[in-house]
Amino acid sequence: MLTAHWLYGLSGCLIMTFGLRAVLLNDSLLQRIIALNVMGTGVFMILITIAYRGPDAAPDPIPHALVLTGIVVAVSATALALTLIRRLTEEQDND
Amino acid sequence: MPELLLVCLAGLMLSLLLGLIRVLRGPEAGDRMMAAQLIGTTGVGMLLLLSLLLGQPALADVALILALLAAVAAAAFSGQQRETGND
Amino acid sequence: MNATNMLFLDILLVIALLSLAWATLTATDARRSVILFIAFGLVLTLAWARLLAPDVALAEAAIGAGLSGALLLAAVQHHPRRALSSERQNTGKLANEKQNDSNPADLKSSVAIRWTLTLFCIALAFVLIWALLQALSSETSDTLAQSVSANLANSGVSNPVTAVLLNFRAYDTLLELAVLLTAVLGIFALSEQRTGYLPAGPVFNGLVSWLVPALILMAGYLLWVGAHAPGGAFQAGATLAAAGVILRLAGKRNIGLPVSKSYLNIILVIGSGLFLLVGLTMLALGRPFLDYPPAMAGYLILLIETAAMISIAATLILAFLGGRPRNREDRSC
Amino acid sequence: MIEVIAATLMLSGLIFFLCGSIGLLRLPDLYSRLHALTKADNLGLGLLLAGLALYQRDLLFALKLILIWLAVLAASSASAYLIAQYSRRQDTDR
Repeated sequence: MLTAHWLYGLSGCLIMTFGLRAVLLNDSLLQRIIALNVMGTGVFMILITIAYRGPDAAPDPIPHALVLTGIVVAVSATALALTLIRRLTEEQDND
Repeated sequence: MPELLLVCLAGLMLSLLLGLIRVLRGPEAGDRMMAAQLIGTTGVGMLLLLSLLLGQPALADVALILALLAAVAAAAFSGQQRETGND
Repeated sequence: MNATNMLFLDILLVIALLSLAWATLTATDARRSVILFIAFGLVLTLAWARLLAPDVALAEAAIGAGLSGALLLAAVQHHPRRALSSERQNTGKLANEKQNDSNPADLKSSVAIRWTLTLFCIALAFVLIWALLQALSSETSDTLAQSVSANLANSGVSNPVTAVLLNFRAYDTLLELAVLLTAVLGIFALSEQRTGYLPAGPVFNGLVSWLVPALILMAGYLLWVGAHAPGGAFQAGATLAAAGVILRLAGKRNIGLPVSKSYLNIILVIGSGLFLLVGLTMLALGRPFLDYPPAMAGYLILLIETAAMISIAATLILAFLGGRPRNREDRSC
Repeated sequence: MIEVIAATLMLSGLIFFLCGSIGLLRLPDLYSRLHALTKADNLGLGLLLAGLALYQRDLLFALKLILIWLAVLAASSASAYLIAQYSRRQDTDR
């Protein structure tokens, strides 16, 4: 196991759990969405760490492809969630 | 002499961390945004150094994208939306 | 370069990432969270570069640092009263504000629930770390990675990540394009587009006049280079979308999307549609679904990627608009 | 000889970078910080990239470096302007 594995793997786990806690406990919907994005980033970091195989070896391309699709799906899901929030506040303002 | 590149990388990392302090401290939103711009520029330099150190020419493309898109966030930050729904 | 020399970089990057993540998640104000998240994305790009994932770094630079930041900032701007209230109180007067323990938000949910959930998250962190250590310490056989490199010559491209995305795991990518389409349909169903921006001043207009062509060129370059080096439809689509977002922010009416509704629909569907069509053609030719003949694979992948880039860019621009674009006819009334 | 020039350029670029970040931390208000930032990162990055181009001595790479520098130059001055404009608007609103 490489030092980079320790460092980035552990921080990926930490970022993911920080994010989960904020998703569960934050009051602002917008900040929950940001927290969800941070949480996703933690997962990406774990995947990229698993793909890494030292400075001289080529990394595993499959987790990279997974993370790539994950980033694009995350941004479109974020956009959908933001539109939901906007609709929600519009409805509340109308009441 | 890759030591030179490593020294520069360390210096840029230090500069990034100093910018990070301003991002974390603020106090105004403009200060944070400005420091984020500094992190972006420093990141461009670090990506180019890493591209030579790690033998990954593609990282120069990443630096170019970062350089081009640095202004998008600033523009979104300062953009004023129209008051009415009339586009 | 040997790994020990990079240790200082790893440690400092991890410190920067963890502190930015923590600050993003604990910020009392939504706009502050968003700006911290943008900075987080920038540092993250460096981490991906250092972990030899240039494909991911490209996508993170285009999306994490550019697009999703713009998306979230626009969302904060939309509620100026709520979002700015706490920032205003703090600016200037309190130079080094501290986290306020008696935050009214904290008092709302009961202390017991907060502690239970926090403990649950800590427990989850330990499980996650344990699982990661198991995964990394076991002697990995890497059969998947080996079969990727063994079959790379037949995939039509020489960049392994593109080969995985568009050939070996093409199913996933097809379904991902379908997910993007679903997200756009959801946005369309919920709302009309947000109000536009005020026309840009001369400085910003000057920026737009060179940045937009540069981004379009860059998108074309990334699409082309994706066959043999990091790049591809996702990065190119995100770059192209950034051009549209910039035009939108400059208050331009025409942001590169077609005015006609039917053309817009075609552009949105062309990525997944062409992908599906190629897959079905393979079925008709007696091959398994989405299994290209090696001689033609390179051309087919380029074709699919071009269509996918167009759809992805349109999707992301519409995501930034935040709803169905208003037609010119509607505007008169 | 060229290596010495490259090293000098890169290290002086580094000094500009560090000056910029220290200015960002130490200067008293937003507008003066903005001044420190833009001067430093334009010039700092320019010198660093000039040094890198000499160090690598690869024409295509050098061309890309010039492109990157021009992009950063134009984008960072525009974004500095935009941030200043935003802050002014906030100040007058207050």
